[in-house]
Amino acid sequence: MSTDYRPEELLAVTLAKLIRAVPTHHIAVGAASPVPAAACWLAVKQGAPVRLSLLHKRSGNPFTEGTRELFDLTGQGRIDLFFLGGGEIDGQANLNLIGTGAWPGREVRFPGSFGSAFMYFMSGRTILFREEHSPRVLVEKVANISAPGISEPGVYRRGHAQALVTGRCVFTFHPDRGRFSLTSVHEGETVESVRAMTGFDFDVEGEVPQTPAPTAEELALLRGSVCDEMMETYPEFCARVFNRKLAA
Amino acid sequence: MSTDYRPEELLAVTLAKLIRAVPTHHIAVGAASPVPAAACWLAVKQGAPVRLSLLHKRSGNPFTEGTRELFDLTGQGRIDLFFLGGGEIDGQANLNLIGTGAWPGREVRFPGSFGSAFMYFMSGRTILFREEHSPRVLVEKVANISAPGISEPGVYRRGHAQALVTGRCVFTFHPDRGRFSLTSVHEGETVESVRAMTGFDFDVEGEVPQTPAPTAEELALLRGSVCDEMMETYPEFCARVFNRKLAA
Amino acid sequence: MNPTDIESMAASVPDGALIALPPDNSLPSVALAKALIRKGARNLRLLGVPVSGFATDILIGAGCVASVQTSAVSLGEAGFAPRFTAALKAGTITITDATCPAIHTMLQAAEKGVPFMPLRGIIGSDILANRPDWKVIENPFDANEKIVALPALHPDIAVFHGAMADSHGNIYVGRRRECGTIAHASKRALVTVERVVEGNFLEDEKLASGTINATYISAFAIAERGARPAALLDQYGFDAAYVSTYARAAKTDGGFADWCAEHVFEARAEAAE
Amino acid sequence: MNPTDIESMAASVPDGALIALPPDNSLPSVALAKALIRKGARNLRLLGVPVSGFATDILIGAGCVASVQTSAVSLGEAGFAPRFTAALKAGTITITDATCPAIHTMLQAAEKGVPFMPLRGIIGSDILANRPDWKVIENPFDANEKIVALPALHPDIAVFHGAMADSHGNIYVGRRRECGTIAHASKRALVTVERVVEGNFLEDEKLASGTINATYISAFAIAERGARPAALLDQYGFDAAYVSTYARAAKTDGGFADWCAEHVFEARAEAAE
Repeated sequence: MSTDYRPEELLAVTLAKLIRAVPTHHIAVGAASPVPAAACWLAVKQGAPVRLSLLHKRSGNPFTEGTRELFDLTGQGRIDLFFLGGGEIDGQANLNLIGTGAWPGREVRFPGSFGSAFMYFMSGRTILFREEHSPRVLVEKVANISAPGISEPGVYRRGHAQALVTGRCVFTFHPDRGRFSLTSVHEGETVESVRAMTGFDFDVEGEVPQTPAPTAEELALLRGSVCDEMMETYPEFCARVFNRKLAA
Repeated sequence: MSTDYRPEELLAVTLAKLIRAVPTHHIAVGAASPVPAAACWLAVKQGAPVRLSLLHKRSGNPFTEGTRELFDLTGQGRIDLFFLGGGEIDGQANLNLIGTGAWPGREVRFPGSFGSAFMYFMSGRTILFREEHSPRVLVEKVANISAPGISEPGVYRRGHAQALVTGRCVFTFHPDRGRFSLTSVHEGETVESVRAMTGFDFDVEGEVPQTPAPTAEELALLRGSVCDEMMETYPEFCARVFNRKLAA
Repeated sequence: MNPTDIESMAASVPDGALIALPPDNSLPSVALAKALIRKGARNLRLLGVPVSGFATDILIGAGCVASVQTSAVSLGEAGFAPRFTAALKAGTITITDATCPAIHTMLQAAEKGVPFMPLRGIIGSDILANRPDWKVIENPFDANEKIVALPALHPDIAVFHGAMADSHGNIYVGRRRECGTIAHASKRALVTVERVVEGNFLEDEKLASGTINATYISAFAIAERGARPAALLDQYGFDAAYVSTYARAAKTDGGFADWCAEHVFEARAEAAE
Repeated sequence: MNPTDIESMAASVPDGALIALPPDNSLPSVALAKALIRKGARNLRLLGVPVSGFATDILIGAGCVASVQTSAVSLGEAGFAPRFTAALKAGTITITDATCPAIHTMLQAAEKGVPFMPLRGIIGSDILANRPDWKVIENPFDANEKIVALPALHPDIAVFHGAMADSHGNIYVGRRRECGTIAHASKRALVTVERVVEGNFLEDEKLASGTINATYISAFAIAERGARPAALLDQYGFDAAYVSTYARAAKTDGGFADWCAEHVFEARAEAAE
């Protein structure tokens, strides 16, 4: 069984479980997020009554007020879940999409914060997703904070990170103490191997289980109806992961 | 000559002169304002390079952002001239569109302020227009201020009343001293007859001329191409004043 | 999303709800106003966006309304709104006066999820003097300027009439985009439409720009000529005769009662036969 | 209003102007960006609404740009913007970072004619720490809440590409209505279009909702496929091959110069023949 799925499939299945763990009415998914998009479609195909707003859907794009509408919608409290990543992510769930070195990224400049400095506060919750799990990405303290993981009293904040999913494990975030705990490790990883590759300190509570492998049903959905939905927006991802190509 | 024109034609011609007296790029004209609308069209037909936004034009209504757009446009400083009236107007150019008696119009309730409490501040200038010229309308002090004629320092104000045109005369407003002066009296009126019918005190500087009667050219334009433009929006006005009826 | 019945839609409106209504030039659902009268709605708090017209006057006449927040109440060419005027005189309703852009601004604040928005003007008006819920603050970028801060306004229910709904519950309102802002700002949106058509307006480039996404729509019901006597885009015009007949009848309590019996109750009973 | 020539339009842009540009998914006028390069524009201050893409990168590469205010600079699937990255490293441009809704909000404040608007979020981010022009104020309706106040932003010139213009200078942008906000907020709007058609879009109910009124448009010029490589509504798609060719070429100064000679100068010379 262990080689029967691709890493992206494990990640999509894992994200879908996090989606379904909390009542979720509406998810927005940004550009360049094929794995989160696959996870959302999987949750839908598994029967979760979720509305998906896929920001870069070419035909039938959900927004008719321009790019502003996503942020307004989130301000209104209508987005229960958003996905964010980061060039750096630290142990307090701070995100750095700006760059390393002195402001504004004198060492390595990343593209920029996009809407993260708003979405991270105003979405019902956020799932952090970054496949690369290395001390370079998961740092003790980000060089520059694009969006903070927690906020001081007096700052309106609707939600926080629910979890951080990487290519090696799943962390749960605890906004009350501003720290991650290790929830599960993917096949082939251990608490120690994760610790060695993580720049920040995190909590371990008891025995840490292995992240469950995708079931045959989950894989069938992913490779079937989920892939169908994703072909238009993410043709390269579908070709690479699901080995499906658009008819010429 | 004196009976060759209707009162509305004199008023339209008089308003058109006030429009053309100041460089004017863009005028917005509200509902139920056929005389100001006629004046605007007359100025256009006389060659003034003015854009007209007629708020209640049925076909080709200029706004595509809903009713908000007029106020945004005015906030941007793009409306040079607006017309306002009032159930009561006082000597400081305060307008009352709310009602008489205690707030909110315990004696006689008028429809309400509409956008006056914003437009009067943010338009480049305002021409006040009210055909009825009586002590009931032109009062010493309005019972309730919908929109003030002048503002204290520290309140952003782009413009003030340029003039008040009534069925009897033309007043000029002086925001520096917060008072009207009598500019001209219509045929058949005198300074004394105007004073007798005006509830507020106003200034008289030297000899007050008669409001010039419409010229033959002005009347030809009004009854011709101006009427053509107004038929769709103001059919009753065109029938009554210009004796022109829509083809059945 | 499937259409609901207009009477069920009216039944879902609780007494006392804060209901946002566009005026007679911007797609009011007169059909739902009539259904609310038939249902016997009580103590509604109406918000005119930004002014109030025919639908507000008939709801007041039928005793459904406790208060109105608006920038004006008028039947346009047909003059003063008779039931509003009578109820205000009788003291059976209260009015909270605003000014048009202030109502838009309070809804835009709700639309953006901010607690307030500033607006210029207003200072020196008795409207402000009678709005303890509006505040004058210092412009944070210029200590010499005073400016009004308006609180976000979240209506319980947005009510309007669209030209059509699609299979997904998207609503086409064309250029009357302020209906979108009302829907965005409100907790629920109840919408009547002329008809339901197959497909997805969001996939049609020409329709998409005049479409309100189903995300904001709680329910929709078919009501043919549901804006009447108001106009519906290029589909039907303003029915001035209907309004002036109403304006004459509604000058008295009895005249309104007769009008209401004929145009709100009998018309429905006939349609239901 | 008659169309102007795109080179004259570019000539009307003064060096140092603050220019608002929509990103690659929202009707950028790449055609006008190329004309600005040909004209030798200098010291432009670019504003990404709310992010920056291809047009920004080529303007930077050609030495036209002094500064960029934006929420991100990226070529999307094609990765980092190479000329932006190189210029930032070389210190030949400065960047002022924002976050997407903050840029929308600053433009909306300009659109409404208010000096500022509040926005939630942002506090605790180093973006705020590096924006002395943004202020944290007390929510006037809740002394326990701190909130960011953003100043109104009035670009000198809005630049975008519409699908078509009509005889009156109204511009059709369909659902990409943010172009309207940019035009409303800016002192001038310079627009390229695919074509000019007879008539008045405001009189066509289906087109009106996706139309920007000529009131806001200073000039328009015809530029076929003027958004390319960006997509134009349902008319043509994103040209990923064009962008990845560019991204490879523009990794070096020389590669960019060659690309620019071929795609900005020669292409125009051929078209003019």
